[in-house]
Amino acid sequence: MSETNEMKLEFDSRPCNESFARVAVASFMTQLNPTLEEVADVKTALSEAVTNAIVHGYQNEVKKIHIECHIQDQVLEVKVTDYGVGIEDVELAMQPMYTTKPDEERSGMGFAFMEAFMDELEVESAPGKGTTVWMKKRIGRFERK
Amino acid sequence: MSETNEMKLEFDSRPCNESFARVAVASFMTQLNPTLEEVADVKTALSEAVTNAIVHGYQNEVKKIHIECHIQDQVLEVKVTDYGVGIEDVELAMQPMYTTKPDEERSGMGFAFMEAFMDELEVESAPGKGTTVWMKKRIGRFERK
Amino acid sequence: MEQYFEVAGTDLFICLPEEVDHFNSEKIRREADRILQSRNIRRIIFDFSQTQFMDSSGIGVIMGRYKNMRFMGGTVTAVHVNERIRRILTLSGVYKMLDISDMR
Amino acid sequence: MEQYFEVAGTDLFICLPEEVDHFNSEKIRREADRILQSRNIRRIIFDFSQTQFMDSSGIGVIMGRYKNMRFMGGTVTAVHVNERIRRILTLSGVYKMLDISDMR
Ligand SMILES: Nc1ncnc2c1ncn2[C@@H]1O[C@H](COP(=O)(O)OP(=O)(O)O)[C@@H](O)[C@H]1O
Ligand SMILES: Nc1ncnc2c1ncn2[C@@H]1O[C@H](COP(=O)(O)OP(=O)(O)O)[C@@H](O)[C@H]1O
Repeated sequence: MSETNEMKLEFDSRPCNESFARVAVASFMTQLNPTLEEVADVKTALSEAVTNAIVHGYQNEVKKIHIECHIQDQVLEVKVTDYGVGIEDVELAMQPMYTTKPDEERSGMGFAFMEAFMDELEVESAPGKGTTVWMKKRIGRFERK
Repeated sequence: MSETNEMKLEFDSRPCNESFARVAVASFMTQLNPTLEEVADVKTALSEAVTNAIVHGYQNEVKKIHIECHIQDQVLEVKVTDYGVGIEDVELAMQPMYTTKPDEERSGMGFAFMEAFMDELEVESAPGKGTTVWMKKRIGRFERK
Repeated sequence: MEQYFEVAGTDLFICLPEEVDHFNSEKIRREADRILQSRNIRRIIFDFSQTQFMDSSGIGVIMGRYKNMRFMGGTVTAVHVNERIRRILTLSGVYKMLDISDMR
Repeated sequence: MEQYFEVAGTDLFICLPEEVDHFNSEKIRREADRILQSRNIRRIIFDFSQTQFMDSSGIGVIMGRYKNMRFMGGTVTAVHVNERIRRILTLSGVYKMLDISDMR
């Protein structure tokens, strides 16, 4: 199919909504007839971005997180936005093992996981304004029965 | 919990998104610890409202459907909005068996199901402007183990 | 398992999908009508054993097939109807038009 | 089945929940640390048999417990690790810190 399909999701930055966000995106992408592995990849990457918005972006305050999904030609694009504290140095933040919250047992592997499980990743951020994570993945690259 | 939780969903009025909308709302309400019966009730009512937006509101054209969910004190509120053709006579439309699309095999039971499966139902509509269906249900009325 | 259609003699057996909503109903309706037009069917049997979810679009499909069958002097039966589906069928009134048995 | 914690001698057995995300990780961390403070634990065994999903928050929990145990001269083991979880553990590097066995 070369038709597009879109959805937008806005929800409170509560940890109890992390699972909901994963389920919603996973359900939306089923129309691409993904493998279980592909669904797990997207859920993991999404979970990282949403957790970052809650923990870092909004510093555990309850504000709104925005997700946008776009499907076209077997390609899924996902955008996760918060209007929180933003990131001073994006390149540094994206280094594996780099974290500003070791005390909360963040592993610093969030961006590394997003990169590993999606095909493309872009991060746009401005201190005091917020952060947008944009990810892309082609679904169904491999032939399936 | 007397804390609130909210989510908004916006998606294309494609029939393939009906299932996605049900899954998203069902997943959002899990924090209320609902019975399987309560989840099924909400899914059915939501499915009726979303189908109506697609079939009647937008007459099968692809536009945007909006869902808002609000949780507080074990009460779930769901609002489904389309900016489609609207309803001339809401009271008439809500009569069981009344349908303007018998040719498409609509049964005229949509509003009747929403009333049966939710505690409260309100419909606001203006011809040429669109329709909002507002529904409410208390979850966990009965003691559970 | 997916939905499927099977003709045995003058019986049309329709195994309904997991979710009988507006999206799936259109497909069931199309396929059923194709078969009804090309074969001599006297009875339709809806099998709900796979069905987890049904809304009023499913009622529309059943009512539509009932009208077809009545017109041709046939009947409509429902099998493997669980509590939830039974409630939906009762609420909508199509219960009265069907032969229903919990087990096949 | 829910997550649970079990102490047997100097072993702390942690059966992880279905989803080891940020939301659930906080609870696991709290309960594990409560037990580590009150009991003499020499080994933590993470059981992944229920776990369908884990993200980097889960890695944080494992690394945190590993640091605790190292400090006290103990070890950390992972059991019932499926392909997906193994990939997550490998990617993050915590693989090297753990004794891993597919079966208990
Ligand atoms: N949405 C965000 N808002 C502000 N800062 C962020 C955001 N996402 C990531 N960061 C910063 O980037 C760092 C690295 O992120 P990440 O790789 O996900 O690891 P972790 O979340 O484990 O710290 C974080 O510690 C934080 O300083
Ligand atoms: N969102 C909507 N926009 C416009 N008209 C609507 C909408 N929802 C319902 N209606 C009108 O109300 C009628 C009754 O709706 P309903 O009880 O759901 O039965 P059905 O969908 O089977 O027709 C519809 O046939 C239609 O004319």
